[in-house]
Amino acid sequence: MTLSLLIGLPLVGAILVGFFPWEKAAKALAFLVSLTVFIFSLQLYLQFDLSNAGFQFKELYDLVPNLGIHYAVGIDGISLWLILLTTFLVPLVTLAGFGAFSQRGYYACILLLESAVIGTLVSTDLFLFYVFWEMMLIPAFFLIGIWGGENRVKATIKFVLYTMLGSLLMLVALLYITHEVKSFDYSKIVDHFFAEDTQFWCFLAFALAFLIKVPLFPFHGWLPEAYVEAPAGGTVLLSAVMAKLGVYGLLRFCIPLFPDAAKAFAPWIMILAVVGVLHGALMATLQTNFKKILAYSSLSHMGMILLGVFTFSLTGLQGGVLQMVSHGVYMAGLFLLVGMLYERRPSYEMSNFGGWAKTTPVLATLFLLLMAAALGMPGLAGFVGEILILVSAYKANTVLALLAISGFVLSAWYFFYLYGKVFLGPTNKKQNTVLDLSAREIALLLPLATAVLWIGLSPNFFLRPMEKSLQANVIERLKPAPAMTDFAANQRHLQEEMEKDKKGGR
Amino acid sequence: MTCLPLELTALLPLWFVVAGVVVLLLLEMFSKEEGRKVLPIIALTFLVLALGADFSLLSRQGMPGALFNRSVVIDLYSVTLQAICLLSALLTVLFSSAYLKREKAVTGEYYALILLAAAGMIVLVSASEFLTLFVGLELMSIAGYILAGYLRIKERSTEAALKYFLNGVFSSAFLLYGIAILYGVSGTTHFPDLRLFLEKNMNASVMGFNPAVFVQLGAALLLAGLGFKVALVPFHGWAPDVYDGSIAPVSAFLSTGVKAAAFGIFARLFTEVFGIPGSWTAALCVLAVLTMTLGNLSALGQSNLKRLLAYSSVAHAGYLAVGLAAAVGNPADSVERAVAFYLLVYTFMTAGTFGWIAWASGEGESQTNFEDYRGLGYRRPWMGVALAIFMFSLAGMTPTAGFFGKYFLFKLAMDNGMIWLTVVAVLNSFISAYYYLRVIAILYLKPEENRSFASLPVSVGLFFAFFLCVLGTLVTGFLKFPF
Amino acid sequence: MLKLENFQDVIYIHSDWLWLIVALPLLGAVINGLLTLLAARKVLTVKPWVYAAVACGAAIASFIVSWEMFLHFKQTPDSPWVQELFNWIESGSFHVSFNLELNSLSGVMVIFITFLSSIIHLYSAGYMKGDKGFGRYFAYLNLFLFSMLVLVLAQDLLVLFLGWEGVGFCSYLLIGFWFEDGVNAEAGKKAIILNRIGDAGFIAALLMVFALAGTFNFNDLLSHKQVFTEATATIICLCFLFAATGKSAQIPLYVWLPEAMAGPTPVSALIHAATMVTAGVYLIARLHFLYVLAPWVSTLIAVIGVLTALFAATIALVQNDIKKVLAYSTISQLGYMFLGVGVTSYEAGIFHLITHGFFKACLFLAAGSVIHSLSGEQDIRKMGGLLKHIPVTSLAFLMGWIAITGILPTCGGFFSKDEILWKALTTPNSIFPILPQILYFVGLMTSFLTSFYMTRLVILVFFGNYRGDHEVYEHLHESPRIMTWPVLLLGLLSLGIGWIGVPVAIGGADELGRFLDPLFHLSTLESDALPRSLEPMLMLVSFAVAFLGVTVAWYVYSFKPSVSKNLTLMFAGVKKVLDGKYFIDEFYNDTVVRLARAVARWVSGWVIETLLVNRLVEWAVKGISKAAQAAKQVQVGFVRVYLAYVAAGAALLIYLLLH
Amino acid sequence: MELYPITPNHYLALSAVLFTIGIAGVLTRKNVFMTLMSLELMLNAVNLSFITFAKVNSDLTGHVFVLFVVSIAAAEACVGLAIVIALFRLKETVNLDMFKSLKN
Amino acid sequence: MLEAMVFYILAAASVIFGLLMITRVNPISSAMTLIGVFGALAGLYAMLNASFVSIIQILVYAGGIMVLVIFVIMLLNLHKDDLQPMRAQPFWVILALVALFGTILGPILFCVLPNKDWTWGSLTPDFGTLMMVGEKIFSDFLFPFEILSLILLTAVIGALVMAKRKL
Repeated sequence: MTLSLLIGLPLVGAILVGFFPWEKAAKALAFLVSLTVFIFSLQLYLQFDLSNAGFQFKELYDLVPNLGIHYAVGIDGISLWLILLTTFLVPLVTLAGFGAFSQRGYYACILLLESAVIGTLVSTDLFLFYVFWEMMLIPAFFLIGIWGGENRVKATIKFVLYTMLGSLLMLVALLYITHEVKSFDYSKIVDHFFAEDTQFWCFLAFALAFLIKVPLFPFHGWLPEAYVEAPAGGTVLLSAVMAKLGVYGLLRFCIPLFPDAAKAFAPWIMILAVVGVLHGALMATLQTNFKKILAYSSLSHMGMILLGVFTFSLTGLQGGVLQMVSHGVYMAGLFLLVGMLYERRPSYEMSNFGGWAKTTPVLATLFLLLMAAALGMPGLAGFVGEILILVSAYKANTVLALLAISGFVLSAWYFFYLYGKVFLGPTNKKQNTVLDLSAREIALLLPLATAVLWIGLSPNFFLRPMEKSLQANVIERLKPAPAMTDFAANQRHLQEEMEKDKKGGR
Repeated sequence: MTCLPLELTALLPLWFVVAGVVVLLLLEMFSKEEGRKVLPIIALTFLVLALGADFSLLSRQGMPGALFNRSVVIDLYSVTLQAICLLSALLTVLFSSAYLKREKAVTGEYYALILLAAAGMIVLVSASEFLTLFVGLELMSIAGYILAGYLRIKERSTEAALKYFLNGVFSSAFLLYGIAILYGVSGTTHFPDLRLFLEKNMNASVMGFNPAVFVQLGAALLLAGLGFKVALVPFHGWAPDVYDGSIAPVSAFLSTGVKAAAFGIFARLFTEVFGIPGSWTAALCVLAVLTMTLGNLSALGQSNLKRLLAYSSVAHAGYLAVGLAAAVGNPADSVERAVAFYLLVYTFMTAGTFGWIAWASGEGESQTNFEDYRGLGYRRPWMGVALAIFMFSLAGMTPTAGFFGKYFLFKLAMDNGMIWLTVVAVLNSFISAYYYLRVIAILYLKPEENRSFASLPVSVGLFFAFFLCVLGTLVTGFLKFPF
Repeated sequence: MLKLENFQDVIYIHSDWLWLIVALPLLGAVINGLLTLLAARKVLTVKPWVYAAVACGAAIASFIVSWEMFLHFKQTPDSPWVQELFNWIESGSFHVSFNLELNSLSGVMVIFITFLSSIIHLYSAGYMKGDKGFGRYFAYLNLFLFSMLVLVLAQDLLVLFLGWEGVGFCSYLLIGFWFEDGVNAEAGKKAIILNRIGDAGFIAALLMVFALAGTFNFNDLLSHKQVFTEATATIICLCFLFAATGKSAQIPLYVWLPEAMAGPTPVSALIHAATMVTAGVYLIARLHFLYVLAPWVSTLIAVIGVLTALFAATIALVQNDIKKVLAYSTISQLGYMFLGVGVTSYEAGIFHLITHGFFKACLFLAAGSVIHSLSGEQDIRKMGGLLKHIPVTSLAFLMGWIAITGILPTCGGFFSKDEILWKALTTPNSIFPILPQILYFVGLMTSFLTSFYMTRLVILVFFGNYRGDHEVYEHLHESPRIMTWPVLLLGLLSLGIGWIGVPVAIGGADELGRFLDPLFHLSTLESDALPRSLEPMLMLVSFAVAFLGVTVAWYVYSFKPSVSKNLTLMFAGVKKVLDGKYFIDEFYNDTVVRLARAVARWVSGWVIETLLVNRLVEWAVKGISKAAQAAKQVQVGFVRVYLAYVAAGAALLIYLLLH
Repeated sequence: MELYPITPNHYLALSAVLFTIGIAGVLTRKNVFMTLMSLELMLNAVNLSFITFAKVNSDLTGHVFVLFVVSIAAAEACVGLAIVIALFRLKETVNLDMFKSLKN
Repeated sequence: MLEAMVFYILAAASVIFGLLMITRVNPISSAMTLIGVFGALAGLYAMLNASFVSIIQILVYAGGIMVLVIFVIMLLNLHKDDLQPMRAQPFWVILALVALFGTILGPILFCVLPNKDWTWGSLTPDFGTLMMVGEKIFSDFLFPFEILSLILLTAVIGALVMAKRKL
């Protein structure tokens, strides 16, 4: 029941907020709801069974019986942290919105998005997964399209179209595999063996959907505009939460469902990932708009995460997932801070800033802390995942790992450039009126700062629960399974034969 | 009502509708101006009665089956489609009442015609024999011609009527020719007998006599005739103009009810009669691809919401055709189920959108361009959300019902191994997403001059209609269906 | 409490309290940071002395603790004290635990660092008096101390890297301490970015080490030495060397250090002279067992060191900013240390590290006091004759001068420098047999230059007549005691510090050497090229060279100023080159930086982003919209055309069906 | 298909010819009335084949069909003419090519 | 033999009248020719033992519909440009030919009809009489017949709506 409540609470909350008669109080209500959801979600960790690699908190109901579509949910060590990350960030995002937005719709959208995201993370029925997956788009579309910046419409349509293209092709693949397996049940599908070319095409279709969401390097056309145009909260949800779902999708579906194809594609994706790391970093060095710098840095870091995931080694995978969490935390913090800067001076151009460390010391200090985390300062969040990823990537492919390191140098370049331009240097007259962070803003940033330190100093707390699941649900799947008995081998052989015949027949 | 003969009870919806027609005409004859207020209420009453009869049919075990010497068949499928058509008529009446008041064109004939068309639809979808089919089709169409040209003082409306009429008669001639040939070769006009004939002779060539050729010619002409009714490319020429030219509520009716009925019988023919391997599958594939692609591409360039919707309804006919193309090889009931479901969803969202246009376009439909709706989403948030929901559903995004409808249809194609058809369909719905989303985006652009949308009232009936559409669009996907 | 009969207990007790050394400064940093922020939010008002008290208290406390421990540790120098704090990262085969290790090397370093920083904290209390960022300053300083101690005490490469990055970050903060002046901010940025470039090497090395040995723990690495072949060791050591050149401002990454002088002077003394910049030397010494496997790299280190020494010294000849002179001299002294560790005489390197730490800190603090008393003036051409105005400071400075030039034998850097030169000469080089001699002579030349420019500095600042502005002259005053006393203390110490390593050759008991030897003796190449008896003679030689330098400088700058003019006229070209610091900065800007920017702008910005990512999509969109325009044309509006469509469609269908 | 004796094929061919004449008329004439009449011609051509098939199958359904078609044609004609009148009132013309306010 | 002659005469008449119909300039005259076609068809029906239908053909078509058409044509006194002769626009002519031989005629003549040599079914003497047809209608096709009444009603209402002055 826990998971259903986690999906349902925000959904109901969204409706309540949407119809809430007093516009003023709506945001408070939204905050309360999201806070409740977070507190409630902690129970997931408390009751999580570390020894169990499979799905926990399972639930199963019929949805469309005559098509075998079920409402089936459950979580394992991989989704656990992403869910907690989401539930942890949403209250902060809501709270952050108080300053700028008072419409009900804004908060309703956020809650709706939270519900969809959690649904995506917990569903173990592929149809249900797809439903939630695409349901995310709607609130995101509104968040950017209504509360975004100047040319928000272009940005939001671009974002949704990019994402839809991917997910529609995924739909085709979904139709195909469910047609072949005759079931939407994850466990059934994952145990089913797909022929080589089926794997090839389906992997492509699925991966495209997920990689666009991440985004991986050549598919990031939507990212700069969407991240820049979205309101602070929207950007946080995009970069810290939704981007992670792409990687989650790869971990949960692409790799275990189509292991051979995954292995075949891994080198290419790793190359793209490294190119993404460098490209994102280089692009970031070119920008004069500091929100864009963050956007591109996010691109670069996501490339790092994919690099780790596609090493298919426990260390790399754990590094990847941990990096997802920490990236979520510090990027959320940075984007929220950017939003606060924007509230004080509505511009993202660095030339309009300077010397803010003098007028807003607290803001500057927090920014510095989160930035240090993003830089991979040891002892803070960014470092642990990065080193794990790099170590395993080095084992997998020396050259790529060494190239990826240069992203580490470049990040220093653009981040310190940003910090210098915005917070250091001479202060200009106009900003003497600027106020430092309010109690509310500090209150919503402190948890992030704490989390950054926590992840950096005791990553084991986060690594331990995911270890078994990654081992069982990802790595084991990739091995030429011992479970595949002679019988299965024969079947495989027969299938290949049939394929040949078909080709001959044509 | 078991005491009554089955003929009466099973066709109760039809009788209710006809009764409604009579009452309306009498009222029109003998009532003064103020009497006109009740006209829509009368129409609604009878439509609701008919719907109730349908639901009672749905709820009871065991369907009557063939009646009137097998000229009609009352089964789950036909009853469901009747319900859909009646629903469409109901929504149309609701949208019309406010609209006609605004245009000062309230007459009893209008509602009578809607009810007559509904009667035609009921006959059409429950036809099990070509003559009944033809009669029902003509009843529906003739009422449709008039409705399209109802606001005859407007050139656009009358021109729409003319175009609709000429195309209609032209293609029904083709339809008739097809029927004639099929009748000639098989000697029967009943669907079940025809099916038996086909199964017996389709592949057998008895001493130099190869009926397959006749059947194929007949099927082709039949396809042409029905293709016109459901506006498949290249028989679609009339559709955009008619949906654009006639008044918005009528467009809602023509693009949902009429199309639903036509598609209903279309699907029945190509599952229960032509549901055996034949060259028409390929033809249907071609039509489907042409329709989807042309519909979506021409919708892309539109700047007028009404016209955009007209094209989008063409495109949706294409998606339905995908399902029909996959009819052979899938069990008939699954095809009919998918088609009926899609038609239901499609009725909700398209009727809703046309009704929205009827509401928002203002006096004399003066505002149907996107630009006219700038910032409406801020002034009238709920109406904005309503349109957004329709658009998302038309674009086939989850969790709206539009997605489920598309899913079931494409699944048929996939189960039939038509991967490429599925890919084309999916890419098409990707293209369509662009213009639907753009519509929503327009609603939330900052309006340059603050036109006040406050002057657009939402009457109770209108509210109810929108509520119905939104609700249907949202929840239909999650309902468990009787079939 | 020290009267425990059983060493094990002592070790047990004390190794348990190892964390205190690093925790105290951290605590100080946190307290000061919070106080500062609260004060900034006007939540409470904090008296400046509170900050100072907290910071100095933390530093001194940690010094006392470490001293206390060191005393006990000395009794069993061969058995390191290890404290396992917590298990940091554990993932599959990747396992890192956060341990602190107190062995002879780190012990010496800890004492050295905590002591110096305590003094400099005290000094800062005076120097930074009245600065707006008083609390922030001390917070940063304590944070730096924490990182530095972690770096030194780390038992694990990854933990060491934590400290390594931490000190870099703190130096960024402190260089840009007065950030409202854009120049300072720029300097800080330059420093951290160059350090980062070095750190890339560090990380690469980390990856290789882990790939080979599967651990980062120094002791495990030591025990798994055999997994490193010469080739791998060479590559790894190269990477570490690269990192070290970044931190320790050696060729090629030295350019940030001179600009780092933008920070407050105590910072320059502590971070950019005594401690942080020596981290590179420490790293190499810590990894001696790897470097001994890579003779090539050791040679390279020696060469880099000696070149840097010479190179920086020549630039120092013509600098006119008092701190810049000291900065370049720091670079050159670091070069000496590199030379020392390069010829695998790690004790010598560390020895010089310590002595240099003391006298350079003394010089910087004195210089700071000079600047303070001249109310911010840094240009030596506007000084002169300060000896009588600020006697104490001048005295301290002169002590430092003696120590660095080594004209007074047995004082200051005399022994350490001499040790390095001796080892450089006598350690045979398997790759270039001739190299030792070259190293030695370049080293000598450098020591000549060193004494020359230092003397020049001393004369221009303290002797002759005052050449500065008048109003500055009015306010000319000696610095407060809180500043002068530490300086004096440092001066005295820097004279005496040499005695911890009096060479055996002249009958001394090389305490430091003997103390560190067990750690290094395996990886130190035996230097038996020349008989030990030759050492005193060479000492004389180097003394002579230093003395020569001093006298020449004295002659040129105090008796015959014309000579310097003529010299500058004679070697105008050389002067220009030296003034331009060999135009290395410009060279970097024009090559590396510009190249990077070009790549970013053209490859990334244009080819990939614009063409590959966006243009393709735009083209696709254009294509679709063209198709859309075409599709619209189908709807011509003539009903007869529609009828024709129907007819044509019927024909099409019939042909499709009748194939 | 020889000229004699008269087989159903002759009738069918005739109906096909008439039908196509009808189509040609519809496609080529601009005058609404011509179009309407051509449509009537098409319907009649179909009727002819209905009657023929009725005789072939010796089954009266064909005749019934024709009767229905005739009456429906009458209905359609009357509706069509009504529409034409309405349009003529607005545009003062019956030239089909003049009715193109709805396009693209 | 006689039958054949009659058939050919009627067929020729219907075709010729048809061609005349679509080529006449004046709608009135083409209406007249169309009546000719109907007449010929009525004859053919009679030959096909469809006595009742042929009578209806004359009554309803020639007597009803065409009169209506002519009335309307008279009612709207047409302009010159409505009476202009059929200019041969190449596009349209080509299209017409395509439709002509592509759509119906070609297939039927060249690939459908050769497929079967039809034979007349055996007929009862009263085949096609009013009696028989009536029986058929009121037994098998009762339901469509009822609906037919609705169609006529619709047509009446439609004509009313479209043609009446006030709205």
